[in-house]
Amino acid sequence: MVHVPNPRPTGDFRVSYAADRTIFRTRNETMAVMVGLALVALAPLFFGGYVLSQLILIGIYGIAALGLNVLTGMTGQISLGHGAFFGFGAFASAWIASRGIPVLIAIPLAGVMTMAVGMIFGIPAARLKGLYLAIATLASQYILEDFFARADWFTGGTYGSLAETASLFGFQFNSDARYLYLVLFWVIVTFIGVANLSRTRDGRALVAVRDHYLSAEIMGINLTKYRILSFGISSFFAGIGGALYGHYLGFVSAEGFTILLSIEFLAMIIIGGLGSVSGSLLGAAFILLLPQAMEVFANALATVVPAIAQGTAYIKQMSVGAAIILFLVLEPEGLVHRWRMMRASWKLYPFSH
Amino acid sequence: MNTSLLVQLLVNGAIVGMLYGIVAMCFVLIYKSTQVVNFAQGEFVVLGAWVCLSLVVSMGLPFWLAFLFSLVFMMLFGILVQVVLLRPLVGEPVISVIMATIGLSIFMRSTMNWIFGNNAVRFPQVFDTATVQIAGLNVETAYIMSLVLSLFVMGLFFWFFQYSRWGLAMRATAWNQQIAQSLGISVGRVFAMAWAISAVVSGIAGVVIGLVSAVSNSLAIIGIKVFPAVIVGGLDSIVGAIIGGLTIGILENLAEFVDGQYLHVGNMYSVAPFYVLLIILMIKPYGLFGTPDIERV
Amino acid sequence: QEDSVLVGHLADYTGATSFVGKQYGPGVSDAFKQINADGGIDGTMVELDTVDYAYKVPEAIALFKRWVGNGMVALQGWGTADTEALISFVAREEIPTISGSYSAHLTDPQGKNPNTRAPAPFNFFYGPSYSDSCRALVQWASEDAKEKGVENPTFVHTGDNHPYPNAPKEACASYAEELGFTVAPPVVVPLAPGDFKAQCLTIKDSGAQYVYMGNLGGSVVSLIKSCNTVGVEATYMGNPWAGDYQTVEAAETQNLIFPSSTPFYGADVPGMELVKKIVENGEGQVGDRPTHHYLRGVCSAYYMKEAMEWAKANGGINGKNIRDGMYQKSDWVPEGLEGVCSPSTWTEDDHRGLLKVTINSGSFKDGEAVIEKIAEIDVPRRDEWLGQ
Amino acid sequence: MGGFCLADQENTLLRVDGVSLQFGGVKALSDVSFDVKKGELFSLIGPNGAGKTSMLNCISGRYRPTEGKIEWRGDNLLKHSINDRAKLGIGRTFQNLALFGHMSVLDNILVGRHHRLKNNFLTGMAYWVGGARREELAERRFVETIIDFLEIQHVRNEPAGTLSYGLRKRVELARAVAIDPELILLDEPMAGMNLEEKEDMARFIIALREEFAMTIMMIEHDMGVVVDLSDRVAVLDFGRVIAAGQPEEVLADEHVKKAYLGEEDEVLDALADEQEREIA
Amino acid sequence: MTAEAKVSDNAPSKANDTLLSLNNVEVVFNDVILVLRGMSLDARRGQITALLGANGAGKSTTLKAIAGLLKTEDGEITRGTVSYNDSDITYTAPDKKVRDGIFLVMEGRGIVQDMTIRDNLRLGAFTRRDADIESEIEEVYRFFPRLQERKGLAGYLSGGEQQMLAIGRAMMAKPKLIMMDEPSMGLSPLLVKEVFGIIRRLNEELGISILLVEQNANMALKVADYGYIMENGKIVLDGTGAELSENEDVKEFYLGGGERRSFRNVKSFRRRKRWL
Ligand SMILES: Nc1ncnc2c1ncn2[C@@H]1O[C@H](COP(=O)(O)OP(=O)(O)OP(=O)(O)O)[C@@H](O)[C@H]1O
Ligand SMILES: Nc1ncnc2c1ncn2[C@@H]1O[C@H](COP(=O)(O)OP(=O)(O)OP(=O)(O)O)[C@@H](O)[C@H]1O
Ligand SMILES: CC(C)C[C@H](N)C(=O)O
Ligand SMILES: [Mg+2]
Ligand SMILES: [Mg+2]
Repeated sequence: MVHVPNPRPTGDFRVSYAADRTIFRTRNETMAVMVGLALVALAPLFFGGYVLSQLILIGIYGIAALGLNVLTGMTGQISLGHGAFFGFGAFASAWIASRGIPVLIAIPLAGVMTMAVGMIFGIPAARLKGLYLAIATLASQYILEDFFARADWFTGGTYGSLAETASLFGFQFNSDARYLYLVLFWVIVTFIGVANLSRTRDGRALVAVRDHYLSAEIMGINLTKYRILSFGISSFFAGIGGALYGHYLGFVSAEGFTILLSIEFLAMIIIGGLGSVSGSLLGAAFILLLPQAMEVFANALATVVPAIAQGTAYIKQMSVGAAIILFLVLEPEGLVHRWRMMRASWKLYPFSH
Repeated sequence: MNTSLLVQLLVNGAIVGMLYGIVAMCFVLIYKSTQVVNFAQGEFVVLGAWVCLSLVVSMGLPFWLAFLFSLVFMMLFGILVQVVLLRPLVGEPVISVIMATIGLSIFMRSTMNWIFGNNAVRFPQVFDTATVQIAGLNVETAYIMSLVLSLFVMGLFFWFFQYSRWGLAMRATAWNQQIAQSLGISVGRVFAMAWAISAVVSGIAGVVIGLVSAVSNSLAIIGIKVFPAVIVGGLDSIVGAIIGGLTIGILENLAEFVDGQYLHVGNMYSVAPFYVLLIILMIKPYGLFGTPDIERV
Repeated sequence: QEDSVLVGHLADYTGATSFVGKQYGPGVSDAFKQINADGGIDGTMVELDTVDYAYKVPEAIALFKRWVGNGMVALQGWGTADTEALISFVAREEIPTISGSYSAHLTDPQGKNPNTRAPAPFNFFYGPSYSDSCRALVQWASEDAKEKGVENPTFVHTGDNHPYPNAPKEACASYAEELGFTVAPPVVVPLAPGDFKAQCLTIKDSGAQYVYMGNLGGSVVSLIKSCNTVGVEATYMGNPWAGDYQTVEAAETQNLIFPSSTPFYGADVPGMELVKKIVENGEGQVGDRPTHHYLRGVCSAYYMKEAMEWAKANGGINGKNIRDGMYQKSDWVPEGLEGVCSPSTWTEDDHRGLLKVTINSGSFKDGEAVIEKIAEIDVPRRDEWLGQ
Repeated sequence: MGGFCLADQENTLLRVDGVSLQFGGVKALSDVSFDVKKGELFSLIGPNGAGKTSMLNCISGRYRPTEGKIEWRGDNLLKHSINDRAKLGIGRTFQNLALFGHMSVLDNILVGRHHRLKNNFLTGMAYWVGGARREELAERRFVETIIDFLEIQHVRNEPAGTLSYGLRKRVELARAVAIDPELILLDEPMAGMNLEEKEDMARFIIALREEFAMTIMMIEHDMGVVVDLSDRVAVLDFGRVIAAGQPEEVLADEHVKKAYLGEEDEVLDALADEQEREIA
Repeated sequence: MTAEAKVSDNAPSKANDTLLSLNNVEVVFNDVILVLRGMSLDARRGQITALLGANGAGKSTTLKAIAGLLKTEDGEITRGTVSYNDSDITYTAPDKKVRDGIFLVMEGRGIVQDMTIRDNLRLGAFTRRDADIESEIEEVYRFFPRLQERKGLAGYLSGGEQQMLAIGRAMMAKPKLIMMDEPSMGLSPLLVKEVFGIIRRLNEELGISILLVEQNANMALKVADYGYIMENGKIVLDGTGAELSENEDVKEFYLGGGERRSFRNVKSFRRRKRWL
């Protein structure tokens, strides 16, 4: 038997089953995450609105992308409607808050509402597979978009609706620095939630459905239930993300939640790494920062080749497309995979080839 | 009930649906041979239109010549895309390839914006009579051209997949690239052919659409609009694509009729096909003509 | 004494609204280039940071935050999506914003009208709101109908279910009714171009003589072409972004009626000198034939410039002072742009800067667009129309 | 040939009665009857395409017989959904491997415990509160005994998809065992194995009966294995039972020889020799 | 037997007899997992060469490496050479290899499930323009009458039927070298015999060289001219079929000793002797 190196670092011996099922595999990893969290938590001390707003948006999109990762990465169901669920969450939270319910409660409630809607739109998943399902979710995208434009009572129709500022005992989350903590809280809760999910019964069931639904069913897994549940869980996260987004902007308008957003969410998880919890955040960061980085790149290019100054806007867009393509060609399994491979070869060095 | 309006709408639906059918066929072609859903399909369509238009307008070529040249161009473009983008991705998960087509669509869209601008530009008059009357409805001649072409292309595709050696090879590649390779099929060549053919047919569709509604980059939306058509017909069925296209075309118009005459809720035209899509899929999970997956353990 | 101030500029050159974004945006940036060349704001240079945000809200927000971090004093905004998303931000950060989004609800800074949902105290735009230009169009249409002897004419609104086309929907319909029109149910036409024969058949069936088009660019072109094919005989009326010589040419339309709030490039008015200079010294993105959207961009820039001058003289160039600068003059025309920018007045409780609407007709004749001014309408400043 | 051994009802765990299965024109099974008694090892053999796997599929629920009855402990099995059958106590392995390729071996096996676990997505996400942690760890302990038993400790954490064929078969067995079934259906457990590995597998199968008290129904083409391990054998050909009974007597059947075994066969010859010796 | 015995006296001496040769090949998956560690073997023209080894030894990987099919699994040859007909084909494209006459019948059959049986057979002849497809399909049907009876998609065939189809497809390709990965897996005893008969006939009548990976060592060594035993990614023993059949270790672990042991009495402590 050829030894397949364990993706887990060597020299790490566990003495209990509990230790074998931890989220983070090594103390170093735990440390790294802690330090990362601490850095983000301290960010308001060092950075201005720009960096903070980027962190906030990465967190928000990361939560929603994480939801999509549960659906697509874990359960293997591609969704082209995630952007609409994200939007639904934003509207739902704004609507709930406008009924006098505190925003901090409205956010999870919006998540639950979105979950319910997601499960309704997930019903076709009981019968549909693969791309047929993907296109059915495209239908949910358009149906929801239409609903947003139409349901005046709920969304304010095409004008959109105002989302109140979150507050807790009079403490207003009305600056980026403050809002960052609210988002950070949800990031931690959701990411730990999904990490836990993937090491427990229902999470395994979802992955089993993805990998081999026929045998999963024979192992006692109710396919219909888990396929729809997976839509539910994923929409829950989309709803939370959307709610946070709505209250961050203070205003929710239907036009932000188009198919393009859905596609961006897909891009996030594919680039971050399908099925990878931390990849969702990385992917969100990548997709969010890429156009900005390309902006800088295009401008720099224009100073060297002045002839293209006219085209910087296009060059920027083109390079976003090109970056996605290059990324996939060079690292089709996602950022997280790259990271793991790097780590694996460090550990194996000098024994790797 | 306003029968003559209904009839006109139905005729319109059938004719526009035929065009959806052609674009849908391009999807099916790519899907059948590579299992990839091409999100840049709409951009392919628009590219074909732009190329033909600029050959006519800036080079002053006669339309038919320009049309031919643009099809040749599209073929080369399809191959180029394959070589640059898809060949390196051979063997990668399908979802990565799909994502790459999304990247491609972003890239193409901005490049075309740059080169061709983002205005709507009309074709100079091509046909002597711009419209013909069918059942009381004025229909652009270009559509008639597309109708003839699409029937022809459909027949060709059907034969191709059913009987030709390369058609078989494409289906095998879609099933499993490793298996296809083991049979001596050059997966790269299959991809190149599929993309070239699909690009050419998209080009045809693009020129027709351009003749009818002026060329502009936002026409690329058709790439997403035909998804329901593809699915209703069944992802892997050429005939299904045409029927799906017709179904969606007629549905849109029917929805417009019901909405315009009775409901007045607005937007039914764009949304109704999606409701119907869901209903059809709930009854027939593989569309009307799609082949069910093999479920064997 | 600072020697430069930062003004953010959101432009859409590649996104959904780039068809007109590529005209308006360069108008703003070329104008500021000229302003700086002419000595800036009494010696203070304006550092205009133009970024193509491709009509993407998150990018607009990110840019906004970055600019605020860098000490931005004012914002040149663009579309509905970003303007709406930024309303509360600009209010909180006190960044006066002039945008290309003419939604009427931006005109009620204090929320005086009980129907206003969200007051927008720091938002401005140059020109009549979508609602007011539509009102002007129906007013023109009612006279036109009278002239043609049409009794009880029918009006129909077309446009996508989207804030921008929808903005004037109700306002305009109720005014049309007031003027004696029969108002047919609105017809939804997608913003993306396509084949709209189905919608056109509905329009034809409704018997409408006056079709208001809430969309812009390719969609308007497609609508006109499709409707001509099915034989709709109606007068098409566009919103402030829907009509220009490019659209007329692409659609080969006869008689497209559209509003404008500046003359067209090359018109014989004193201010055109400056505009020509701006175009010449500009980046050349619009070629030698800018549309009136470009001119509106120029006006937006110059109003902001003069408000900044007032601010500089009255406590320094900061957001709040610039906002107050906007309130200082009535029937205000920026210096050097006489005849280009129409006299406008903004006040603390009414941001309807301009209520005079020029109505034009565009026709495609002999391979060229011919545009004529056919009327000038003064929309009444009714209280109940504030913010509506 | 119809049913056989309708004897003592008590001991009958599974009873297949007149089952037919049709796919379009293909009649995969026609009027198949047999029963499986508690604690025995029942083998189903027959030429390729005879309908053996289809029979297992009917029992595990993948296919629904077009005709006939299947009873589980005297109760109608066909009314239970596929996923319920695991709960009833029916587990199986697959002829063409059907592991969860991207999951670790450990998780694959834990999936077998699915129906025994109580935690759900909510308690699972909360993990530390609500008992999910306790439960998971307890299950983990149980699963480790299966891992030890099947000697796959060294690949515990590997993704199942990268294992070699033989190991994957073993993991699949482990997963079926984790269901803790009363009846375990094995579809060609020894295919693709060399002698040594077959011997290992035989060992496991015997242990399943003796230590885990499972009833086993097995499809296998290796006659050595079939003869040595089974209590009873049924032979299918073209969807019909053509012979049934004790292994030796079934294999001696002319019809079976012709349809399935071929005229001369080393293993069989060896078997025959052995038998003769025993008889002698 | 020890590793020195590797160089067998009976190894054919004519070097130009070698059709395919692997020289110290290393294969790595996912950039890190080393599976073949210096694999060398020769397959001689006109002969049947058997490759035996435990599960996971790397037999299938060897065949895929020869056929050039590792890329889809994220594997690659990192060292060593594969030569065929005296030219280096280590990195030749897989389809070129098929055209040159190397055909692999993959483990798990690798049939195209959503095609009909007939189309699958036609695909077998994909690289051959000269083929008289119809009559050759008839030929295959003669070997496997069961295939003719089955209509519909190949995916619905039973396991054994799929195996027949896979072999039939290889026949359609008429290659110079067929590599078979466990062709007898899942076949009924009757068919196993038939398949080995076919292998022999392909070899003798059509002169096709065969590289055979088998778990059924008994049969494999009976038909093979020469055999290799691999463990852990490299060859540990080789010799002619007869030699190997006589080797004590091979007998013990692959052939089941002199007499058939009953599966009932396997002792659990008996562990395989390792050559490494
Ligand atoms: N879902 C299905 N659709 C159509 N035909 C099927 C289906 N499942 C099985 N069959 C057919 O039924 C017959 C019996 O198949 P089955 O898989 O049960 O055979 P088997 O006895 O297990 O053979 P093997 O030993 O080769 O695995 C075969 O001819 C097969 O083609
Ligand atoms: N795609 C892959 N990724 C990672 N490891 C792999 C991959 N394919 C094979 N391996 C590993 O390589 C080793 C050899 O596998 P291979 O399939 O070649 O064995 P084999 O000798 O054919 O075994 P069997 O008799 O079970 O078929 C195994 O340990 C397996 O885990
Ligand atoms: C051209 C745009 C400024 C039009 C409109 N304000 C929109 O955002 O859609
Ligand atoms: Mg079987
Ligand atoms: Mg193998």
